Amino acid sequence: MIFSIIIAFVVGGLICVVGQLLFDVAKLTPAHTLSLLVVIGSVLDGLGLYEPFIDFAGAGATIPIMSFGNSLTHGALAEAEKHGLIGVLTGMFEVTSSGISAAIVFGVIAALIFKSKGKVS
Amino acid sequence: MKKLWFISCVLLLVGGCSERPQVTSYHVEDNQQELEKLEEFIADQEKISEGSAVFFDHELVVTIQVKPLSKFSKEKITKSFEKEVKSLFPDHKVFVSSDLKISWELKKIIEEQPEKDKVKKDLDKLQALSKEAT
Amino acid sequence: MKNARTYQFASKPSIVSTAVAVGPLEKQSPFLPHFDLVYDDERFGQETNEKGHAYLIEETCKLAIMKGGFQTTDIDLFLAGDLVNQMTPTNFAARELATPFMGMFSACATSISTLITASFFLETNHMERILFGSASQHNAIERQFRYPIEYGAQKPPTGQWTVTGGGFGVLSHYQSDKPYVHSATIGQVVDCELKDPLDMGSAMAAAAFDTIQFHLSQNKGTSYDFVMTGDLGKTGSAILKELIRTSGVSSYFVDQYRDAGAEFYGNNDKLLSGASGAGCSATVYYGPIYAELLKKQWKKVLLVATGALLSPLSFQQGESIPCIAHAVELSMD
Amino acid sequence: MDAKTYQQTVDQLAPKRPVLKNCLTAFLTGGIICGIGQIISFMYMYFFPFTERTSSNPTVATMVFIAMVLTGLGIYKKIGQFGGAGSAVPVTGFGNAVVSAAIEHKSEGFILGVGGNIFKLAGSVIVYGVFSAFVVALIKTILVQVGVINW
Repeated sequence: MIFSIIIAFVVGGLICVVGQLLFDVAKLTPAHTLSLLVVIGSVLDGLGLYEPFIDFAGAGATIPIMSFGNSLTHGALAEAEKHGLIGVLTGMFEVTSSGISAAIVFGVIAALIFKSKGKVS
Repeated sequence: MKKLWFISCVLLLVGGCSERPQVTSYHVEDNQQELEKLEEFIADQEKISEGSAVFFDHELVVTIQVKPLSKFSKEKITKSFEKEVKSLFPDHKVFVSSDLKISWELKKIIEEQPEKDKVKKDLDKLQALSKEAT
Repeated sequence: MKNARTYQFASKPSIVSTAVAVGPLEKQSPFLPHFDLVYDDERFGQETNEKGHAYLIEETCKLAIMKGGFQTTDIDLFLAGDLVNQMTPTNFAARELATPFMGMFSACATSISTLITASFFLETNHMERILFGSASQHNAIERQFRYPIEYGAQKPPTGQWTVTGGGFGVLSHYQSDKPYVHSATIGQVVDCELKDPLDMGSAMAAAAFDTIQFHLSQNKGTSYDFVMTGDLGKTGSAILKELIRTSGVSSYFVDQYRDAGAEFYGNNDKLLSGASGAGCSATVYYGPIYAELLKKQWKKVLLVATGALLSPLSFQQGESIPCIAHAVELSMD
Repeated sequence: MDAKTYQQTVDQLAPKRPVLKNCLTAFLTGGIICGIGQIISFMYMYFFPFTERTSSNPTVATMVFIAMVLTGLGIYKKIGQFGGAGSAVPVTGFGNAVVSAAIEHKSEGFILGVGGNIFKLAGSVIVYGVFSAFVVALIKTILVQVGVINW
């Protein structure tokens, strides 16, 4: 179990280093960087590589935003396998996406309780 | 210094995993011959660190833990393992899982060594759980 | 004629009173003793950041009017601006003040562009007292130009921190015991094709150099106690120094050069390159600098406020950052 | 002034982004976030009926919840300044983008402000996630039906 945590740490950390290089060297904005990573995630799943990657790295592969692309593609592919081409469209949100629904729910809750503060430490 | 400590830690963990797999098992009908046959087979697997098995009324439920560095091909390893176990026990309904949760639950059953009815119920629950989609 | 950019005011319009207000973070500024109003709430007790921004402008203006011994009805014109969309905080403050009003936008250079315009109005002798200045409120500006306040985007070392604060003054006819506007140079828009919105100091330094160079060429032989730019920050002021050194405009000048943005928060590394915003130059110029001039500590200073004339829209459409700098020479007899 | 020579002066004098240090802090921050995620997913497996596969959903939701609390308390932006991509790339960064936009636009009301702007920053991630998933799945499905590859 400790070994799994270490692998998640190292793999997750390395993905973030790629993101940092996209920020600092390629001078991309956060929105560009994250969109790019999501697209990479869905392409990797199309090649059948992302699921083995999750088997290997656990949270190191599911926590980075790339896994969004993976789960969307995975849902579309699973449905397409059953129902053919039309499944591509209907299956997209079948498997996912707790991240999106959680973000919406918690976003509205946060708007109810919190106010923004502009202070720096 | 910190790095050195980290590297040695990793080496230790990797080294610790290269031993032969540990096997626990339980046969409800107490057929020692079948048990040994399976335990020997699991012990010979190179990419597996742990295996558990329960025999029950011509049903065989096996869970395995793939070694961390082989986990990338976990699905393939599990599939080929399942095939081989099936050919070893052709008259059994074989179920194999490499999931950590399923493995924990199976070990609980092995530890408790419950009565026939309960084993049946527990094993059914286990298989249903593992079939849940993401 | 190109020389019309620089003008010497024969009537010597004087800044008869000023007032400066800041928010809570600005307490760490070395200029703190010269701030009239220091608020503990960055929203100034208002519901929204924008309302707080308007309140800040209104209160500072009222104080500037009061310190001069006037009433709001004595003000012939209110000339001001800020950085929020359509300058609503200033517009709303003007609604409360109920004076004749004209909004001006020169980004962070509004502090000086309003003073220059006010000086021209006074030169015509038609008006007697003009209220001028500018302000900014960190949260409102940050959201306008960048991200929501709580978004965890990393700022590079060239990033600057928008000041919560405002500085306003009343300009009137010459009074011998008050600092007066000796001359001014109106800036040209300079665009060196820089595109990084997190490094505005570098972009603005070119405009500051252009204006300073022109002003010095028209006022040869004048000696200044110092030249101070508004909000180039540590990055931009280093570049301006280098530009001046290599161009040889005045080697003497480099020692006498200061930047309000770089000095504003002292040596706090967390605020990266330093302060910026329309409130940065306004609070420093009309707070500490005005006070020292009044005490005759200094006799002649050149104040150059710089502004980056971009919007989030122009940045997203891939446009570079056009910049401007306006200069005013304040003197004390 | 010539834009090229000016750019050179800026490149010389403006402080560089400390890429190496940023990468290190991004690695640490991102690694710790993923490590915490792994621990949480173990907890879901241990105490609840979730398998390795199914535990990732409640884990992601929990991480977004943590991001909400940290964002609301004003802590996440400090982590962001330290960690850079390390706190932006994990799903907590997605949560931070959504939650910070929601809090910020509360002043315009819950429908036009919160509702209309909640995906102001994170929207592009969803848009291009869905669109690329569509394209990838479409290509793969067609390839399978033509018989070039198998599922």
